[in-house]
Amino acid sequence: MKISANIIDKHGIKLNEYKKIIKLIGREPNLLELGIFSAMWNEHCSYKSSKKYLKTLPTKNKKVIQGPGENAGIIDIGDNDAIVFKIESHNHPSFIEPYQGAATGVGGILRDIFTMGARPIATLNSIHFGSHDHPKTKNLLNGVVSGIGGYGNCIGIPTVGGEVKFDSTYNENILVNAMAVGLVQKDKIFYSKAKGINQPVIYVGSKTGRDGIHGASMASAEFDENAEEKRPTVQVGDPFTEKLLLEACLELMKENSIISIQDMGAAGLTSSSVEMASKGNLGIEINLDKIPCREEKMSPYEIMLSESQERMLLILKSGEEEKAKEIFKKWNLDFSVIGKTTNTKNLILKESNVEVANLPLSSLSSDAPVYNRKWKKNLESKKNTTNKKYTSLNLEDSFKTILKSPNNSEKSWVWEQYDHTVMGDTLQNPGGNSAVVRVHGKDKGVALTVDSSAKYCLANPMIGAKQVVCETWRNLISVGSDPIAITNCLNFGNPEKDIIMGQFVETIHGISEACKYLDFPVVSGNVSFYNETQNNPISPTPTIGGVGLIKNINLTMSHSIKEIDSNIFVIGKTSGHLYQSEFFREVMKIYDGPPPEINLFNEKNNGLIVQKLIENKLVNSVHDISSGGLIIALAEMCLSGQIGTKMKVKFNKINPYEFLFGEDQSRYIIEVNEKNKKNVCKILEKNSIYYDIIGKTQKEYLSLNDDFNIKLSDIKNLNSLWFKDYFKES
Amino acid sequence: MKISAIVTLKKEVLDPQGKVVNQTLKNMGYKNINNVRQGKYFEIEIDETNEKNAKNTMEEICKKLLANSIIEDFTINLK
Amino acid sequence: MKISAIVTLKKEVLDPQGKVVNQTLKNMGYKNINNVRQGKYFEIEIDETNEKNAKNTMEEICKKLLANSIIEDFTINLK
Amino acid sequence: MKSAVIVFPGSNCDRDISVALKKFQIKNEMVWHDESDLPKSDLVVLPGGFSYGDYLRTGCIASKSKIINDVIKHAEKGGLVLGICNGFQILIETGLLPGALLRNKKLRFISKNVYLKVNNVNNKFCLNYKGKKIIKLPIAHNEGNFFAQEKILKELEDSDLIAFKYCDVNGNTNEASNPNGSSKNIAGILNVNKNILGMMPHPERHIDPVLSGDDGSFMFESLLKSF
Ligand SMILES: Nc1ncnc2c1ncn2[C@@H]1O[C@H](COP(=O)(O)OP(=O)(O)O)[C@@H](O)[C@H]1O
Ligand SMILES: [Mg+2]
Repeated sequence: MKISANIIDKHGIKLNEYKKIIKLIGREPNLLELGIFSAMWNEHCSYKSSKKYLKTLPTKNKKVIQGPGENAGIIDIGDNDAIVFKIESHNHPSFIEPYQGAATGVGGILRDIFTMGARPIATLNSIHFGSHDHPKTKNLLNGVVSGIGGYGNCIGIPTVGGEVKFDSTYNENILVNAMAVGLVQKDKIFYSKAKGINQPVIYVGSKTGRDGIHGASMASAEFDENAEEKRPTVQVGDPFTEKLLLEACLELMKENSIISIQDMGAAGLTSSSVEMASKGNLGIEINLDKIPCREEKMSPYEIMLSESQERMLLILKSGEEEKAKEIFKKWNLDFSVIGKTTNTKNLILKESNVEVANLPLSSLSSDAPVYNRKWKKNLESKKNTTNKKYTSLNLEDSFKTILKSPNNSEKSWVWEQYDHTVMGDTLQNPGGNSAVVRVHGKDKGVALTVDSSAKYCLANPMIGAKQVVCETWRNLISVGSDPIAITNCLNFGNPEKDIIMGQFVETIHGISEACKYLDFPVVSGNVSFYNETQNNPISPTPTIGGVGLIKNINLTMSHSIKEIDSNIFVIGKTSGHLYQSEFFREVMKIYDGPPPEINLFNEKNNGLIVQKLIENKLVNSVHDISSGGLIIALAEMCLSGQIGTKMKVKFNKINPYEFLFGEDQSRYIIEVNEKNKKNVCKILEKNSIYYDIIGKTQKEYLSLNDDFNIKLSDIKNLNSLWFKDYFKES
Repeated sequence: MKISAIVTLKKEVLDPQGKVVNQTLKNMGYKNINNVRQGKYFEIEIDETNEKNAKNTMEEICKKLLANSIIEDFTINLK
Repeated sequence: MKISAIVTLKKEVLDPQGKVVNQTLKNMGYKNINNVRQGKYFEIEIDETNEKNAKNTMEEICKKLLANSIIEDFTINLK
Repeated sequence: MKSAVIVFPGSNCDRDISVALKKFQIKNEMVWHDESDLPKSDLVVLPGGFSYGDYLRTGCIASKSKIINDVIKHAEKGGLVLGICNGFQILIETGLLPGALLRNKKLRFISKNVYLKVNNVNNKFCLNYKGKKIIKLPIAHNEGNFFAQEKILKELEDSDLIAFKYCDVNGNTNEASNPNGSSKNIAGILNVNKNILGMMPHPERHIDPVLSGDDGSFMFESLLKSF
């Protein structure tokens, strides 16, 4: 079959890229080979637009065992324990089929974790939807949440945290980012790099079907009006099979049989075989007749590009096949020796003993295109100066408006659909600062969080990105952990546009700067471009997933206020930045202006001091201040502890609105009992930490001076109203 | 009038439930069963006397709500 | 031979899924829909040439596995 | 005391329950569903999870497993059987306990801590709940909505076979304190001989005060005490 321009275009390959293919292989590719190139060279697999910038991220320090480049990142948490984690997007499939899209997103990221030898111990997710009144939102929200739960609950891994946001920017492009975390013995980690010639290549898991062919290319194209027809079938997830695959793989890993292992994720058999062989600088030969297929007469093209779920590729030590086969048989999974490693440095595919493809592996990986795309600096977001007459509003009403807005509502409607206590080690449930999961059988734990702030990032990608990293850090500090490292999922529009590329470049700068300063390396991640429909890109949305270590779980801190008559401190300076705040957006409907600045010096100082106060048992409860400002953070503390607070504040430099709703960064609220007050003040002063004491805890009511006095039960009702209303439940 | 619809996964799409049922039937000794597919069934009571209208409504409902054409097909039956 | 079964909840058992579909349809503007019941559909490929045998097998399977007689009824159809 | 936990493909609370049994010094053995004989045990536990993915009907396919015959024999001889969550669903599908477990009324998976009223403390599972009328345990299920015909419900009540009922913090059992739509707020039931208990809440997840509660501990202590 002659490859026409139309076919090339349908594969998402540009003409100059096609020329490069011909140059690299010295001939025209056949259709199967073209399909393989299209899978490997698309944005999702090749990182051709982002590679240049991802390289600039800080990825190493003493605790990093494995940075980016493997299925997931790994950090050392002492005593031969290591934590494996990564975040990944499943945005496009979830928009088309919310339940299955989200479910298979969870399944995919879990495989990235257990393929490294780790038992998954937790998942988290960051999900973004369009405006709540957009006609598609309700169904998408419902589908995505039940899909995430459906997969995680069934496989029996607790979903311990996440975030849910609404913004019209996601009306036609929702975001579903899933993060998974696993625990592994440091000396029992498995990698994907092939080693040795003539070693058997094994396929295990589910059968290959005609589903999701070209999913990776879909993730690399924007939606257009005809998307409806072009849509390839979405895969259906089978969490039951994944559970069997997980147990079977971990069982085999106890033996000394595996040379290397890799899940079949995006671009299925193609990318897994190419990656394993090229990392090992070897060749690989696959006999397509040996692939377990779900349907009859599947073509080599379909087999190589299928994205059927719940499959793995292994390279075994030769001679170990029978032992391995027994294990997979016990778990009722397919097991097939499909080929071998070779010294050719080529990918060779055979069908009925005929060679149907033969490509140099380098042409698919190291020689894949890398672009230095044009980018444009983002404009400063101007301040709207005429619209500042907020002081004539009512404080209490403004607070209530924010409390019951979808973005600031309490999200138990979502996380009560996730089993968050299975495995018996969840110490802090969703709803707090970070989730805390105990290391099984030990006295230590890990703190986990995932954060984003698209509103800040749109206003200023560089500051916004820094802010998200810092918020992650703050969330980890607040539960008494030592923040160790992050993973990131970078969700953007079309990188071929200079504005979008500019957002991306500035975001990377922001993340880099914050991570370097906080010694908070990036160990894994994912980039999702082309989140745009008919030229409407989403706001730049970097999602950061963070992991911290709690050496002694008895020192875990929570955000629930513990006792009456203790003192409420605000650590960090409140100067009243209202642009991009929830108050401006929800109450004033002002959407312009810059996000709050980040001062990394203060960020680190404040965080380390809070950490020290927790360690020395000088605080009762801690919460970071983020979206919504001081009053929202304080209300959350009061609700969680069922104890109120009486704020007494003198206003000179700033007004009550700026005080309550300002979103100045690097701040925490801490609760200190009378007995520790002096000591805490002394420590703060000695370390030149800015702080205010804003009041004392009291029974039942949250109040400010004579301005308002609101019963906690009213706050609770308002705060939990929105989801109930939205889904018409009493 | 009563009208019903059956929504099934498209042939190419994995049917995890059907797979497990099939396996279980094999284990129970039914050796002559080769394939099982599971789907959803909906029965609707509609205030309508014209069959064609009822069918059209049902078709609309299937497209808009009951089935996702990306992974599912549907068939309609008058009772 | 292909043979299918429809398994539905008994009338006296509450069908919350059907209720939700019904409500959603009402919200979508379908005012003439009075009642929705949801059930399961199974399609089985069986190595059998005799219709009666196939039906009997299917009936057995429904009783033993596919339907729970405490809450569900079933009907069988040849394709 | 000796116990056996049956592991089905898709069980996922098997480790949790074995941790709990060990913590309370019960000698436990894990038994694969495909075995035909149970090891000698005083207690058999069917753990929570999604056996066979909960495909078809929850607990249904597991109830056809090889080992189940021996579990039934063990129960008929008066041996203790505890089914938690998916285990409860399996017990119902085997017919060892009456009724059916339907989808939660609101059609959503529910994972949260609930209050329970301990209705019957005169059985080997609940002895130590004596005097502790209201306890707190987590639930995590999609199909926990207990359904049975009026006649059976009446029998359960008259013979005092309802072990746990969902309630609020003050012990009120009503619609507001019913998380999943269960008839009579039923969260767990016993068989006539009170040697079989099926329950939706997870006692094995609350055995440690650093978690959000440890009301599950009493059940394991009760079991231990009765031997
Ligand atoms: N934004 C990012 N930051 C750091 N590492 C990244 C980022 N995006 C991708 N990576 C790394 O690039 C590699 C390839 O990622 P990906 O294609 O998502 O893997 P997979 O094939 O498992 O889906 C991984 O090691 C991943 O951690
Ligand atoms: Mg991978």
